Amino acid sequence: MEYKKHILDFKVVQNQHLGMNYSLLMLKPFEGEVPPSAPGQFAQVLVPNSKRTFLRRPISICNIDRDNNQLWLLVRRAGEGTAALCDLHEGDTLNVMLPLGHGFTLHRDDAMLLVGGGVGVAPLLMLGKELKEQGMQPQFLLGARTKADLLLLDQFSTLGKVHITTDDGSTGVHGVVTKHPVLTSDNIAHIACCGPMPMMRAVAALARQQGIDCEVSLENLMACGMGACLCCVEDTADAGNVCVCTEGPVFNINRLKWQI
Amino acid sequence: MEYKKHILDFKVVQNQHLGMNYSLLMLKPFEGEVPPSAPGQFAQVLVPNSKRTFLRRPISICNIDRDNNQLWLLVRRAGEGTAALCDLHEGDTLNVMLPLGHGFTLHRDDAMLLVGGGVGVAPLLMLGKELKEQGMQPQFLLGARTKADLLLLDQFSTLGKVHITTDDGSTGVHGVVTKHPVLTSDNIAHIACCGPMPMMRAVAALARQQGIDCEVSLENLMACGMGACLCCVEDTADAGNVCVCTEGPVFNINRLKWQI
Amino acid sequence: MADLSVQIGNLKLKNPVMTASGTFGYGEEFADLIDLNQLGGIIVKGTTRMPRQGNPYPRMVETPSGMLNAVGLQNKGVDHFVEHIYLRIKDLDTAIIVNVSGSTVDDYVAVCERLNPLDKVAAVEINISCPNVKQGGMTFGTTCAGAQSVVSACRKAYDGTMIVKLTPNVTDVTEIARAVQDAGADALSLTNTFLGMAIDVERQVPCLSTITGGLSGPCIRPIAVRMVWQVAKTVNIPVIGLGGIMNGRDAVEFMLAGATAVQIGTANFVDPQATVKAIHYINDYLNRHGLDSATQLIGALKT
Amino acid sequence: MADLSVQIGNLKLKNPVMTASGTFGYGEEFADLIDLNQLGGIIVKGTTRMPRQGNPYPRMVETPSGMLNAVGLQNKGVDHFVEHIYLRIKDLDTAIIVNVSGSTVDDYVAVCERLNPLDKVAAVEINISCPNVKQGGMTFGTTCAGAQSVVSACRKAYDGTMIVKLTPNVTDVTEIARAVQDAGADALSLTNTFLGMAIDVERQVPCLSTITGGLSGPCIRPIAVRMVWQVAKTVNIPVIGLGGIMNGRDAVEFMLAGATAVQIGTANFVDPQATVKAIHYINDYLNRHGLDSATQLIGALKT
Repeated sequence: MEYKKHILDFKVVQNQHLGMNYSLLMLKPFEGEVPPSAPGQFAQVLVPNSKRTFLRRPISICNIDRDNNQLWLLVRRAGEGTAALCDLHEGDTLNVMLPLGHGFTLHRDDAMLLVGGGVGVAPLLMLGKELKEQGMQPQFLLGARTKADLLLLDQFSTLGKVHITTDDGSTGVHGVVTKHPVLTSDNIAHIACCGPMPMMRAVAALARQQGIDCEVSLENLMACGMGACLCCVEDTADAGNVCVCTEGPVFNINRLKWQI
Repeated sequence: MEYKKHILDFKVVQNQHLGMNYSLLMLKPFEGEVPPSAPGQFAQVLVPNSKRTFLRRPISICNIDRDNNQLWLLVRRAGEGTAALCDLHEGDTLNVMLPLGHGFTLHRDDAMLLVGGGVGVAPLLMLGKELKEQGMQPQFLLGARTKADLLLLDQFSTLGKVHITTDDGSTGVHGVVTKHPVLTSDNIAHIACCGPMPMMRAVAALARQQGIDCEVSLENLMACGMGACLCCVEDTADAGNVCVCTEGPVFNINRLKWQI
Repeated sequence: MADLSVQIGNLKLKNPVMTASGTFGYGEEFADLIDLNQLGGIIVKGTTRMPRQGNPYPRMVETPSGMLNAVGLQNKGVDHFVEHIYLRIKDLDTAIIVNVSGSTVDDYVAVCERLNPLDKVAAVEINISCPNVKQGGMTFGTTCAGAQSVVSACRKAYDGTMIVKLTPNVTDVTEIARAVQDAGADALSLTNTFLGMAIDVERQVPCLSTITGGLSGPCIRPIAVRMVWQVAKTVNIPVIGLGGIMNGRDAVEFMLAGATAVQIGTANFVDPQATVKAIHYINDYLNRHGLDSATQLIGALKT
Repeated sequence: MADLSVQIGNLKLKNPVMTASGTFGYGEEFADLIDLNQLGGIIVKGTTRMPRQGNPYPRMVETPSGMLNAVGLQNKGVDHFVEHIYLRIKDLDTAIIVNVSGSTVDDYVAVCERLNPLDKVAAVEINISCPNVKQGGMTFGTTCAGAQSVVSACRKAYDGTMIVKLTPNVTDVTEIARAVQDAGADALSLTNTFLGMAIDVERQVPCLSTITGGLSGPCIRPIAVRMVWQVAKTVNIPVIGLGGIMNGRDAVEFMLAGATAVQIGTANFVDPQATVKAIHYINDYLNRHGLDSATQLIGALKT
């Protein structure tokens, strides 16, 4: 199903700072409803308040709160553009284009594990919510550097069982996500993964080894976000260079030419 | 007397919106005192929150409130840079270089008329305050389009007699400032003028005709504000092209080659 | 409502605003967001004789008020265009112009020949200025002889309106412009991107897989405006201005400098509705200045 | 503390960061804000044989991430420099380099001869690339023959380190660079500004009194980095990189591309302390990367 793209002005209803480096932006359109979107799709955000940011910034859709007509975007303070987004004030206006790209496959069984790391947990919240609403029982495996870096844990806990790893062992299993036994347990048939590239590669490698179906969400640098500039290409086994912004950002690992 | 230039970060203590198009920014340095400055000198402000503003913006010093260690800048919403300044929030940080240029001559008599229009009234507040503190009795002639466009009237009223003209006659004398009889009254020996170019030219023409000593504050487009780029030049009778940022912004009209 | 139409050779555009090649796909990508029929023209992606995979990732880096790209003419080739894409877009009520690229003169000619019979292709734009291919492209566009060799050959192969897209990476763009006019071009478009480079200083590697790429965006607009102004004074054929046009004001700037029409490129990545907004701006501008035709803007700069 | 010194011909700079001509006056304007003795060098304003009033106002317009200027070499002439300014700045503990401009070869030679005996002038920078004068300037810098005519003549007139400043407004900057090296230059600096233009669309007039001017600022940095990279691979003499350097990161970018030293220009208008901040950044960068000399950055790009 293809959702229509929209460009809308949103008002910053709340900017919830999560630790030093993350902001959860809760946005409400000035007019109309937040456009229908699928889990794993993303938005292109025009940064209004940064001197040195020219292009839009692609940000995963974290959640659409239909009760309050809000779009949630989780932003990590990485460069100047995202830092400016993290510094937005309540009441500020943000121009957002959405929804873009193709999201995660919704499997109609209870054997789905959603694996996220860092800011990559964002689209998994929407995916988990959707699965739960459709009667499935998703599980989550969330990795972070420390306990303090685990994001949206309260939200995830309402959606299904949450497994945790931390690099420093401050909570959950000590180590990276691939150390967690849930990844290799018998009842996991599908993995949806979003996080830093080393994590996604490690998860993909394990999935391939175990014969588990696995999708990952790529973050290739992009300009337009809508298939026009052909900058964000990923080399695929079946079609050569394809745009991550339109064919992805979510890819089944079988399409990728990753050396894993 | 030459004051040392400083570059300092200031905190926006208050952004007082004056009508739709003006903001009075009250700024406090994060460290130390507002540097000593003379009436008519200006500041170069780095606009932190505008996508399309590259250079600093020169803004007249409106007032230095020593009791509260505050620098006041009056900003008119003209282009994108000044609009961004008008939209600053309290608590925001502003990088300001000051003081720059040469200000108005302080005449030690009571025959000084300070003529201002629009945002050009800004430096006249500091000049009037300085004159009053030194025991003089300055008079003010302030012009505006309408009554609502008269800025800082309460402040000026505490410093001396205020004469007013408005283009629409909503208060004071109906018409431009040169229509006001005070300009040609016997007891005016010196004029300090700052406002839109047509106003300054008209005042300069009248002053020359009446043989009144007159200084005007120029607003030539500038890049550096400190005599390095040589962009803001004004052609002078005595020295050819000189930098408005260092030799001015205040010039005696006798130096200018204006056809008046 | 002012008359927005302008004339490029035999081609009448309903308004001066087109999309630049390689920044607007085949238009379809933007159909959710704007009415494509409102555009003066769509210049579709650089099309080559054979399919091309383009350059490896990374192909893009943001720069101050602009971006570098090194796409390298990724496209499915002219046959795919004719057999599939053309059929999908040919009934749009806007001028469909195909950007033609190649590595050899024969390549250009082959693409022109394949496009020549197509009724609904309003014009071709011969791209002798792509900085991101190893052979051909910009190397044709930096000498008068190279430019003429491509343009003369294409002139024989294509009967309709032929626009030639010039590179700014030259000492004297008027010299190339004159040579291209003499070789039979109906119009010129300029500028293509500027050859640039950026480095990831922490990793000490180039930001692009190809080391250098093409710089576009408002950063280079002042240079592009200057070149359009110089060329428009030199040649007798229409000039189409592009290079960092972000909005209607910028479009008018190019027209005042001498452009008959404009192309909006990189701006489509920042604001996919930039083209239609620019058209509205031009209409408002004409009304505000008491003008009744967009043609009155062409070269109207007072110097 | 890493060793920041670099060598330009016979001239040793204490660090690679200099100020670009025409953006830093004679240094005195900045003395309240930075310690001038910390700089690698100060390249003073373009100096001509006779005093020049420069071009009429307006001379400047802000552009996206940059600015156009048309100052036109306003200066009081070489005699005034030697008799007044030199005496005030000669005892600074930094390399004082004089930018030499002219309309004819004789003009350049006359200035070089006047500067040749001055002990405390560390080098001259021959400016064959100013876009804002009607005669000479850039017209010398856009052909190999023109560039060589000036550089050969200056070489005979000046015994010390001679840097030649190149224009980017050429098809192949490596060709000019090679010619200038062959004519006896000890080092090259590039790039000067790009010829550009901007229009006040409401008034329909050029923003500059001279219609066109020189574009500088971070907008053009990707083009300048590319040219430095090309030239550094081509010549055997040191290259000094400039063009839109705003901070230490940008300075390192130019050095990785092949520059031995850098000049900071337009950034001085935005942050008058940009030079000293860049020096600190380079020192920190070297420490962070486990390097002990700034010379290890020169051309260290991994391709």
